[in-house]
Amino acid sequence: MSARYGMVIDLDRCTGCGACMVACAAENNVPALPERATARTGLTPMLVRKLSNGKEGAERREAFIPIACMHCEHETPCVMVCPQQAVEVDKSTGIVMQIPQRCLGCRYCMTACPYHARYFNWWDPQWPAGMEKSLNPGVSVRMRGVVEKCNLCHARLHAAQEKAAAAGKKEIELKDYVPACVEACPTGAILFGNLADEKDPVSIAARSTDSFRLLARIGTEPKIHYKTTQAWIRAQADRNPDHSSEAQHG
Amino acid sequence: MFPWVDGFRWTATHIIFLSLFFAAVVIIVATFASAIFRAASDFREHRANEMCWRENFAELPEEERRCRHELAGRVESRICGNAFDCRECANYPNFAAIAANPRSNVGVAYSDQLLYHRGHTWVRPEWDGTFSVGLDEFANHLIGEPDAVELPQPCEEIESDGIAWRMSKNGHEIRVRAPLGGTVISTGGPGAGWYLKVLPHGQPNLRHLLRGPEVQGWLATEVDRLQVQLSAPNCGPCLADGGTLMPELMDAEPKADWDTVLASAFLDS
Amino acid sequence: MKVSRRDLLIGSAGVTAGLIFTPVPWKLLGDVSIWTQNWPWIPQPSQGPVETKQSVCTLCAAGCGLRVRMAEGWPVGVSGVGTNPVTKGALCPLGFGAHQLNWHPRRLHEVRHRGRTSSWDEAQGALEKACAEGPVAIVDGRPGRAASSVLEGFAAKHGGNYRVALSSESRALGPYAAWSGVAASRLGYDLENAQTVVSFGTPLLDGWGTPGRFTRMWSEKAAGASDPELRLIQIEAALSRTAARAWRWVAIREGSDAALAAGIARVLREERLVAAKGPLPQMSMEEAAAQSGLTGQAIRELAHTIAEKRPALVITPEANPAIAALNVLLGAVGAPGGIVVRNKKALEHIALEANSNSYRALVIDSSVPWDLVPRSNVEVFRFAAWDGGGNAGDWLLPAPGFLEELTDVPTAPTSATETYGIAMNLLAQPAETKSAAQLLGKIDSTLPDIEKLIHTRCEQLFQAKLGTIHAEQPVAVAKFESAKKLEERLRNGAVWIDDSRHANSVRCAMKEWPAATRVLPAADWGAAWEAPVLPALAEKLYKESNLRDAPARREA
Amino acid sequence: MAETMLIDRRWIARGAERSSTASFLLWLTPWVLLLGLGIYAAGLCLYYGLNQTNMDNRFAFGMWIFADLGIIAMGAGAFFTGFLVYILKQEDLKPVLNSAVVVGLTCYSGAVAVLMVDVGQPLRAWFTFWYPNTHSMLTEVTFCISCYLLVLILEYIPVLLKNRQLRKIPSFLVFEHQFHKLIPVLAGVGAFLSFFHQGSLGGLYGVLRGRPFAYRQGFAIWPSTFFLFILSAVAVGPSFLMLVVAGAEKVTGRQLVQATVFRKLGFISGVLLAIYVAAKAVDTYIWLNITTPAVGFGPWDYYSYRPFSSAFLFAAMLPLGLLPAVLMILPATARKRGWLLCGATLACTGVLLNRFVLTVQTLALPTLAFDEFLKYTPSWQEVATFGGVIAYGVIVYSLSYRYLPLFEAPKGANKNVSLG
Repeated sequence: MSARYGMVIDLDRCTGCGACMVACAAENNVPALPERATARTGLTPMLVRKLSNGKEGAERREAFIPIACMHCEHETPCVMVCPQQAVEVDKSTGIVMQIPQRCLGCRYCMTACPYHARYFNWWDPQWPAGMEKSLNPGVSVRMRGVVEKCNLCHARLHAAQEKAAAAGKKEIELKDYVPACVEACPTGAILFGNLADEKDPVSIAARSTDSFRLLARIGTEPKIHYKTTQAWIRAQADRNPDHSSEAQHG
Repeated sequence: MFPWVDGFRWTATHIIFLSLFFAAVVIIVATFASAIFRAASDFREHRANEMCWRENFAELPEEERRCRHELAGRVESRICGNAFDCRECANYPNFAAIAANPRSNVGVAYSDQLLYHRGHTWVRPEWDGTFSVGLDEFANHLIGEPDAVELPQPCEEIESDGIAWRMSKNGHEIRVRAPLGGTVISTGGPGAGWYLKVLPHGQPNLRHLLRGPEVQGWLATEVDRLQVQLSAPNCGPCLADGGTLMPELMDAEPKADWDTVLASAFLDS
Repeated sequence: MKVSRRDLLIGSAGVTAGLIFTPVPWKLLGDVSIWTQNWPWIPQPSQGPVETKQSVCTLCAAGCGLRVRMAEGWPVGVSGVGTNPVTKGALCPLGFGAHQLNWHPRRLHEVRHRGRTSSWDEAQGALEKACAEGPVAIVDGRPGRAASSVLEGFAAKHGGNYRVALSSESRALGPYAAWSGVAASRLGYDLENAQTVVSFGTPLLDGWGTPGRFTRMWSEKAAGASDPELRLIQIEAALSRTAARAWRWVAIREGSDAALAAGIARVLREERLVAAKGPLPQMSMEEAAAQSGLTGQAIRELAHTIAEKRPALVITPEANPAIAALNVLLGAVGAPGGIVVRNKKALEHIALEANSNSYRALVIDSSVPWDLVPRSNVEVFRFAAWDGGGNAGDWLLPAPGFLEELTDVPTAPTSATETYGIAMNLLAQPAETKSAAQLLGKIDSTLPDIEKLIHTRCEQLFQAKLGTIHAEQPVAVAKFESAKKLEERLRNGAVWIDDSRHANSVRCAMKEWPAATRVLPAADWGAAWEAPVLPALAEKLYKESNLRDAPARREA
Repeated sequence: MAETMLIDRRWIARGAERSSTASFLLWLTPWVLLLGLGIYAAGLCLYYGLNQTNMDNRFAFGMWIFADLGIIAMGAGAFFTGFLVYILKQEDLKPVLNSAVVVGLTCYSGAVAVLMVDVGQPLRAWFTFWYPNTHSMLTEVTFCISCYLLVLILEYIPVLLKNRQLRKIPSFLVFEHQFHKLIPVLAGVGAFLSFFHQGSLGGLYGVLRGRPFAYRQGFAIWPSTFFLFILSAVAVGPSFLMLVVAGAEKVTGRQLVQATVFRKLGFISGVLLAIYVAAKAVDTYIWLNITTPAVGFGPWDYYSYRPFSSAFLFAAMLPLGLLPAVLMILPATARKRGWLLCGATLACTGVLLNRFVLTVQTLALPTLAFDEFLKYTPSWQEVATFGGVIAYGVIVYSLSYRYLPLFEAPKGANKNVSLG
């Protein structure tokens, strides 16, 4: 049977430390960029962003939200628009795969993604002399001029599959497949598992009342769920006009 | 169709999209190819030369497409529509019946024995059935002694209204049109007074060539135009009474726009 | 000529048309696109098999459990150790990029003397000369290691002084030491049993102490709950990471912590919320309210909230008696869920005094945070693996980098229990580097060598029969048949923890209410990170995203 | 008229009046310099990568895409005039036909050139033909544009072969003669192709359900912007053609076509523009009241960010939509050249604004609740590359005007004067 890997991220537990970002970069051989790089040209397949309730002073509340590819299930925007099938949904896992070797770098998928979870390699990937020895085996480095994003640590899935195959099993053991960010989170805020499995903790959590998805009304059915007990954080799920019109202007 | 794409499956959109697209490609390529093939076959069937002439003729300004009967004064004004091929002209006999009323004093000599082509060449039937071809006085006055002459080799074929030979003077290339088609028997040159002896295939039809009063009228208009072209811009023809052309005009008036003059004189584009 | 030109044109057209039907252009296209995928300047990761080693992180005193993935003898990734009972698999964000530190462009590869390239021999000569001429202070950043006793031993034999650069966390325990007479190095926070934690600007959720120890606990006992098992009250002027996630954030005026503490103390005492006797702060409620910017009512409610759910524990980022006194008031010192005394007897470490001009020279071990700049005009020998920029001192001596040095890891400053671990040198130590202990050992060959010291310490652990070794499964020390086996376990990344509870009563004698001292606001980089440089990938946090503020440039 | 002033006389059609070689070169110089700068800037982008631009992960499309959409909309005059002349037999538009072909060719080739710089891996551009994703509007665009560019090149060949020296080569002349007879076929195919890619360029943004500001419902696989783009393109194409010819007349100081041709172009443009504005109004109404609220976005929220106030929305429809349409339709104004050209200018501006809004504003607007409004200014490399394309267009058009019979109507018309 085909799995549907996804996450439930507990925003109440996220302290915004950023361990997931660094762990992700290390796992996926994401280079550190030249001096000129900014928050808008960076390469952060996993990105922790700051939320606020828009108030100031003692009334202000802040929280943090990790954003990675949402692995949309329905009419996946990036897959629909890619002119040369460089993005595709893996039918057996539900993972949205980016194929950098086939990518033209037209960045149409980036404009299509409402979550801004896709990143373009504006620079050649480079490491200080010798540091390439510390690159993670089994994860090829992306060349300049192509788009990349979170592919749920595909190398780890591959390893788990090989392990299962060696043991003569069809299904992988979920404990063998833990994405780097999930592993790194010091508060265990990221729950990872198979949404297709009714009994899997992640699908139970995804069905719970205080879980939600970003921009769910657009209808792309992301497989990354969020969870909070705070009303004001929940309010950030959709773009509520009257909220935004007073909070967002600069 | 795309076995190299992982997990590619034919869908309706593929079939519609690709068939439309490739249909368009095929049409485009086919159009281009057929144009090439048609052109090629034109060359094979010797239509090319006449087509070139007709193309050129179509591009000529009106005053250079005057009907011979207008030149002869038989009719007020008439533009030729048959690339000067009077054999195709339905009205030719009717016009030919009208009495000519040529203009006088042309200012350049011509002979009634010669048949003239609008490209300023003349044709003279010889006793042996061949035809001599030469440049008329007007052309001689313009060019005088050409710097170089590039004549066809004997036994080479020339076609009516095709390029018979090339000359150059003061860096201007002059392409002289053949008044009639046939095989070149022998070649003369500026000195010889004639340029080519041509043996036509079968009985030549010389109806399209100018003769008698037509020549006079034609040369008159040619001289008029020459005057306009040689005189300073924006001032009409001086010596409206004609007068005689001086020889070696090209040397005498190096500053003039000879490019245009020669093109219009030798019916070149 | 005309014909030939035509032939030429037609011919060339034919050739171009024909070319399309040959494989040439297509092959060319394919090769070109393959080339774009393997540009020679793009590195290829090794394909070698990956083996996993377990160890202890040595980048700060916290000693987090570390799992290192190695390929072809090089570290290709680090992660936490889930079985470590303290960190429970957590690492600080910087830790995850640490395996690339050794190739950091600022890595030191040569001995430098006042900016010029020098040699070990010269450095050694200079140090010997200094030792001969007068007292030398040897500054240690992480006391209690095998290396520390080497430094200490050298100091003792050569009329030098062994000094310690205490971390802010250790300094914060100073006041209790002063009041109780128990060495600060024996005190720790019993967070596990606290029910209310009042933090005066301490980055508790941002790497304070042992990263992961408190955060894990918080996420299990507090996160998201409206009435959590563990109440975290953050008293801070700015909305820090910890303040943002705390159960309550009390926003006060910058630097008015002591005033608020005084206010709280008054309420606690006047309203009989605590039994304790002892001095009262002079400051009136009105004054406290005025300074802190809160209303008297707010302060009163705060005090009630603190007293409501005990044990309550107050934590400050720095030594701050005026606030520490609250713990005395709350009876948190020496009580479960408060500030406890660890079993093992430890020596009192003499902190490096502010003005150290009385020495002939200072030898600064690589464990000393780069930011420590002793106000002194004496000759400084600083060991470091990376050049943090700025205060280099006279001698800059390249020390072994991450995973390049065999060392043991003693108890973390904030820990409630004694712990012990061994960090193996998973990488060969570069020839051009020497640790302070190694250099001193070269000067005086009679000094003990670290390997042996570790043996003896394991021997002692084995003899004491206390505590548990935490590997995949925890095993009581008593169960081990030999010290060798125990050491082997530790060398494979297991950690020893003294989980035997001992009630240590502490009596705090506080003459009068302490005066306010200035408290520096905690930096955004709260993690007790001591390496002079950050891992290259850390820039994802501050340059390629807006998550954190860029760390202060040290070049200034 | 002396030889010395016209060194290139022999290449200029006989009898055609052209300015002296010197002044022509003088006119070309600045454009050549600009083109050079553009090529240099593009070179930088290709060599060092797109970090030379000011685009970023959030503004993944920048000035270049706007330029492409704008240029191609303007170039629509080519296929539409061809369609009018050859398919609908509007012979009286023949005089501007060649001109239209040149404009189209430069617009399309220029746009394709910029696209090649815009993508991160130009050497893999052909992958689109190798791994086509037929659901993607961009595939449609790529296929059609590359195809139609081929058509334009072929359509340009006969114009080129009309050059005085080239026609002296019989094979060329004969080929031109034969090819000219088949041009209508190409005109038909060209119309078909550009119809689709003008549309799919609109679809490009209309399908982005992740960008509710751009997202539109539609028929079958095509969002409404697909059809609006076609309409606006054919509406503005003739206007732009008119402006180009008028510009040429201004520069050369000669009247190149009769006023009636302008009138006709203007009228066609105006009528189509009016239809477009009407359709656009309906579409906007549906979008504001149904499409956008359905995905939890407040339509007026889009316009609450400076400078993109709702004035933008109405500007594109009324002063830059309806007004020019009226100007070009009403005989009273259309008769006056000034008003006509003014209308054409407004129309072009309006469509350019529409393209700008769809490309740039879409990316500037926030989607997630915690996004903020983004700003972006192109780097000099982007501007220079764009300028290079403009210069390229001017140069090609000037050369074509000088050496090819762009406006000289064929004299082949055989007017026979009957007897007497």
